[in-house]
Amino acid sequence: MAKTTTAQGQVLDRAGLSGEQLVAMLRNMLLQRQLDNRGFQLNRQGKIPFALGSEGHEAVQAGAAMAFARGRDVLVPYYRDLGLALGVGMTPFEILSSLFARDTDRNGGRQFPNHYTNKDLGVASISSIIAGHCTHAVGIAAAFKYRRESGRAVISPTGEGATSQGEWHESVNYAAVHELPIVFLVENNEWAISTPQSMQMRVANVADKAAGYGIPGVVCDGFSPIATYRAMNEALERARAGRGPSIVEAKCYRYLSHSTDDDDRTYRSRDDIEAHRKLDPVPRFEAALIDAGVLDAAGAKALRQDVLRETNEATDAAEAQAYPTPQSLYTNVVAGDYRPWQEFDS
Amino acid sequence: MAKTTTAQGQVLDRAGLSGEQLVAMLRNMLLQRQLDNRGFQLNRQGKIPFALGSEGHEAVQAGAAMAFARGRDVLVPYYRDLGLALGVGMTPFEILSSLFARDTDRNGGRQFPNHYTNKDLGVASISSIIAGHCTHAVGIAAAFKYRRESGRAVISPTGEGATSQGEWHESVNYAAVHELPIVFLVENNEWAISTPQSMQMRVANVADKAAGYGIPGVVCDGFSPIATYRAMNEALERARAGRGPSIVEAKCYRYLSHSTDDDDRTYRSRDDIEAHRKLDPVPRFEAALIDAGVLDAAGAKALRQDVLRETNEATDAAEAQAYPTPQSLYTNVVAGDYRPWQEFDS
Amino acid sequence: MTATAQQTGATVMTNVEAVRSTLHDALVRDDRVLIMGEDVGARGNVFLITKGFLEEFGPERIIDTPLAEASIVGVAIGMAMEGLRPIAEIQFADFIYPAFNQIVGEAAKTRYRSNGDYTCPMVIRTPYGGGVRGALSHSVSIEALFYHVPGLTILAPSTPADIKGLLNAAIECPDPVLFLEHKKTYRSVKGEVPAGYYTIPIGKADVKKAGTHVTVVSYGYNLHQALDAANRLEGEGISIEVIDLRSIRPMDKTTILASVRKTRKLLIIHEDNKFGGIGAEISAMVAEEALFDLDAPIRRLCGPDVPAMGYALTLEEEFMTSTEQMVDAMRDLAKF
Amino acid sequence: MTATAQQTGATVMTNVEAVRSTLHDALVRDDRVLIMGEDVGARGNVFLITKGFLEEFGPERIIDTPLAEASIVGVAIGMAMEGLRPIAEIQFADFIYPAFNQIVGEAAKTRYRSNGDYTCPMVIRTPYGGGVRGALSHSVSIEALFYHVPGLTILAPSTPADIKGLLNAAIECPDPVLFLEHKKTYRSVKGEVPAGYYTIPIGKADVKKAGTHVTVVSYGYNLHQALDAANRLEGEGISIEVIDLRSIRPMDKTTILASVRKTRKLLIIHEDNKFGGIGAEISAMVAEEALFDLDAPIRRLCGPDVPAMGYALTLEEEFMTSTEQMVDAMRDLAKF
Ligand SMILES: Cc1ncc(C[n+]2csc(CCOP(=O)(O)OP(=O)(O)O)c2C)c(N)n1
Ligand SMILES: Cc1ncc(C[n+]2csc(CCOP(=O)(O)OP(=O)(O)O)c2C)c(N)n1
Ligand SMILES: [Mg+2]
Ligand SMILES: [Mg+2]
Repeated sequence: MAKTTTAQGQVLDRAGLSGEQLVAMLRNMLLQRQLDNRGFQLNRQGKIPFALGSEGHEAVQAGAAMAFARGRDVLVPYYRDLGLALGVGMTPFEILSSLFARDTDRNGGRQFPNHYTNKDLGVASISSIIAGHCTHAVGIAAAFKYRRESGRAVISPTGEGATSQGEWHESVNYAAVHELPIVFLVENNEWAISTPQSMQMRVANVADKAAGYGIPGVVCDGFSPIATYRAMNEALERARAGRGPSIVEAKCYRYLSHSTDDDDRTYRSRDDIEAHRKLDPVPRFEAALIDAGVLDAAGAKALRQDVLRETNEATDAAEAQAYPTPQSLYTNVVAGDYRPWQEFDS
Repeated sequence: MAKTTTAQGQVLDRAGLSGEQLVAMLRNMLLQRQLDNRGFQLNRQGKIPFALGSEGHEAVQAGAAMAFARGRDVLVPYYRDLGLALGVGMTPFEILSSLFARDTDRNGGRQFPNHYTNKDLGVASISSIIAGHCTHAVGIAAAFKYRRESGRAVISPTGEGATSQGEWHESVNYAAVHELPIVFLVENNEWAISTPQSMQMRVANVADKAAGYGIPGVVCDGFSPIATYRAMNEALERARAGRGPSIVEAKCYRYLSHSTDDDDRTYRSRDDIEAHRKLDPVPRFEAALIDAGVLDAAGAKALRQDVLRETNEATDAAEAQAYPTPQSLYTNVVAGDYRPWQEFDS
Repeated sequence: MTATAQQTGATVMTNVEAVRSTLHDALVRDDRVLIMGEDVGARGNVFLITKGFLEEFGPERIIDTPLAEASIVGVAIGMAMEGLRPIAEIQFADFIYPAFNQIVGEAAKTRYRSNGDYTCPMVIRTPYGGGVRGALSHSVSIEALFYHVPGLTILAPSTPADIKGLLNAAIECPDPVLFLEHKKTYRSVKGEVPAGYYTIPIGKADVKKAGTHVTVVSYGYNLHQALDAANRLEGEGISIEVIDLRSIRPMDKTTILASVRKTRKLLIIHEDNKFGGIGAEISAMVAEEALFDLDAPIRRLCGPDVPAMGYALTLEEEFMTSTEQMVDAMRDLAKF
Repeated sequence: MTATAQQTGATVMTNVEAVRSTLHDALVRDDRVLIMGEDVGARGNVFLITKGFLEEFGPERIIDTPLAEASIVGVAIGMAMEGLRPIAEIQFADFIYPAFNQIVGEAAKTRYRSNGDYTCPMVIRTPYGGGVRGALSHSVSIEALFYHVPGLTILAPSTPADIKGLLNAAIECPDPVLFLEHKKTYRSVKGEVPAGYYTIPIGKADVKKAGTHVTVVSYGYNLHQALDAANRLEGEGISIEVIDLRSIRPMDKTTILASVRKTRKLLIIHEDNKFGGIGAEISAMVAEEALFDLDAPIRRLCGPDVPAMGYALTLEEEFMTSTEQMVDAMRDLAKF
């Protein structure tokens, strides 16, 4: 595995990733941060009614996305997976079309923000009902196995709170019994809206739950895109090789309130957040790449400017789009024209 | 702990149980076997449309019932818990009233056989929807804890197949997080109708699932009433002392088809059954008690005859009862008189 | 069913045989079709519907799932999103409740929420209904709990020929279908089934008996009783038109309105509880579209509004509408 | 509400304040009452309904549960069976689907299946309804998915005074109650609330505006629009009677029939989809009991039969019935 010595003499374990890939991960993280801020900004400006940020999850998602095999794997994301969506190929314009609920949104402006769909890229459509989509991820993995499409796997991410749901349990158990090519990625940000992990489970790690399903469970540093990449890559390779599912728990943090509708001051101390701010993966990874000589300061600055430009352009472009027509409310209920009371020619 | 040497010189570890208690467990097991046979017999005679046996579970249930504290604990049984129901105080007449669906059945002849209720004894009413009642068991335990009624605990039994259900997962997790006085007893009889354990889970023991909930999980010999008693007693004492829930897995076997509607020849080899017949807990426990001098052969015979007499008397008595009246279909929908369209005096 | 199909001959089958042979042919025809559920493998389903399928098609296509209904439906949804044609079985309709989220929250909304990017072509089959001493949890009717849900299709055919045509249509359907089989009709109802592949259009009711005095709309086990009742009344000179609904969502406005406009009287019969049952929507549609064509109040003869039929025979019989009660209701309405 | 209560004075509150203060008083009054759900503790519920309760009543009575709806309801059932009076919250009505089995299969049948040996006195509160940019999964109406179920009581009051009286009745009720709060009315609807403890009888509708030309039956957010629409039509000399259903199971036959027999015209308005919505049962009851008292077809003005309102404002507005559409429908019917 290629290792790079940082300026401080520390070794940056690249987990076999090229400089280009490392920079791509950083770019993804910068773009996440920028788009997150944009969502909250637009909400404060009264331009959109709702936004939800993934600040603190950037490294998890950039790392996991890097392990995703485009054109083969499928991602069944959850609502905090902006970085995964970007990382597997979705564009800021698509994201902003969804935030603005314009008709260029692939969901037709129907879904809440952060509920993406893009079948061409392998991004599955989800509902807001937590853990409901995990069973679908298992079904997609089952289809791969049934068709003997080895080399394909599914990523099924959730928060740690979601693992309390019965449907999560049924999903992991089904995948284990049927040895399906799937990785249950748990983005453990310590909070489920206002409840800390200890109110969701009595175990220290979500990965500890793997023992009850007879599958591997690993914990990785979710503040490090490289660590998450490594854990996800191993788990996905395992799955693609027909050796069954696993759970990867990436420990991260939710820096913002749950959403623009939430106010975390009611349940979380500022100290808790400050303590975690020191671990903020975005500046730390940028610094690490500069230290390791993968990028210089000017390159990093250019990257940040490019991401800002891209975000600005996408914002303007998406905002300029039309709303979905009222008539579009009635399409795609089922195939063809739809009325529950049918009329036939007699 | 009192130990008794058997005739073969083996030590019978009584787990602190008196001779009277040991004989009571044997009587319970003999009664289970007798009532089971009676149900299947009555079905073959065309007198009842359905029966479901617990043959192979006698030891588990006699042992668990012995650990139950009458007047304090609550049992939320599942449909295979004849022996538990008897062991906590229900009578053969009640069981047969349910089999015959007579109006002396406490359910009013409404429920399928093996769905008992007896609030006075602490036997909770369940539906046939597998694992649904586990959440209720947790709620009852939560009420004990809320009212600071220490010294009380709940037994929540299921089969091993039931642990695949999301509601079982949610139940155990809730109990663990809230440290509730409850024991999840899993009567692992190797089969869920036609599916072996390996089609339900990838772990060797259901007790292995405990690790994912941060609670103790133990396996015990479900062919031994004493071993099951010991495991259940420890788990219940722990719960009653406020030290939280646990999982007790009792390994047993289902000797009969799932029910009178099933035919296990379609999915299970006769050899599998024969091999397990050698472990049949009823004759083995009888022999062990005789060996250990707790009972002599004549006493055992008398016990068997008494159980047969009691079963016969209960059968005749229950069969002689009236059917519920057709009008009783309309009562106890909600409190008071019930119509979804209400009429008021204006 | 098409004339061509009929020309190639027909076989007499029970309802359960019709389900079985239609599933079998689908498995032969299309390798995207899988069957999944509890005890569908070695056991061949608790009604023996899939008996022998495991041997013929293997465990990859006849899948014994863990005992967990939400995942049975949810995994099938994922398979359908990925291009397969899963047929998921819920062992008894009563056990569909834990899968409610997957059916209502997920399957029914997959196409809509993704604006057509993802679809969910799957069938959920389940035996429903009472009269078989199934007691509280092996007897329920579930159609009214689902028929309000846009995006779902619900079928409930009552004869072997309709079962074949509609089950084929369900498997072909590019959207999720809930396919209800009345378990009391499994072995008690027999009929001719045309040979060869055919489908019956979803949403189309069928006039099973023409008549002029009263329109009766029914389905399931009740339909057969209603036909008996109608035939008995022929002797009294009372002519009843019996419509077999077959499809519960969507429902057939054309057939119902044409009949009601002719007979001017409507009786709806279903086994399910009355309050909020599907008869409510039928009645409301007619009250909206054909009120002035009616010569009598719209009557509903339904199961009583209690949670379920009891296990005791007395309770089951009290719950189930008898053929005599149907005769009386039809006669009353005819004479109104 | 009783006259005595009114004499002791009244306070003006919003709907959300009425929920909050009624819950608060219940916690003070009866220590068998517990509140449980997601984020009801430190967060004080996502609408701040339970804000401060954790500090006042402690974590044993204000219980933050794991994120798992089936267990929220199921654990509450067990508590209720054991003599407590739990009030379980489902954060948004859309998330009730995973708890469907516990509500329909378990809570609604506890008393019935044990023939009264066990009972289930509990309340499930949940905010429902749209018009708040909640998109597909934070906007649904759920009443039609549950109102068919014997053993359940469903309440949907729309004013602060009714919320107090019916929430008190729900907490007193010895059987399970599903208590629906339209989230768009939480802060937009204000009204006087009598001081002191009182209950409103379950199953009783309320004539919110008397009139003679058309009967309108509604509830929830739509009710307030219907009242606006009716008031506007006063100027045109059209007199609309507006009935607030308040209780969805059971429903009030007496009030509806008395009104329809007077006005001879019925318009049912609800936000939920039309096909199989609760308006169907209302219409069917009237078509059965008062068909010849009607001078016009029974009309239902409801949400369109699509899976949900979309997130885009255009889609939400298209889904929600406007006050203008109500005015038009009332006028049309009056002129019929
Ligand atoms: C079934 C269901 N219940 C409740 C909610 C409301 N809700 C949305 S996010 C959330 C917390 C989720 O926590 P976690 O799984 O840890 O993910 P995170 O938001 O922390 O990334 C809750 C309770 C929901 N969307 N679906
Ligand atoms: C929710 C639900 N699904 C399916 C069934 C049908 N069913 C009844 S018993 C059974 C097998 C249960 O196996 P297990 O939990 O191991 O208990 P056992 O019968 O072996 O004692 C099944 C599938 C049911 N009653 N409830
Ligand atoms: Mg979280
Ligand atoms: Mg078993």
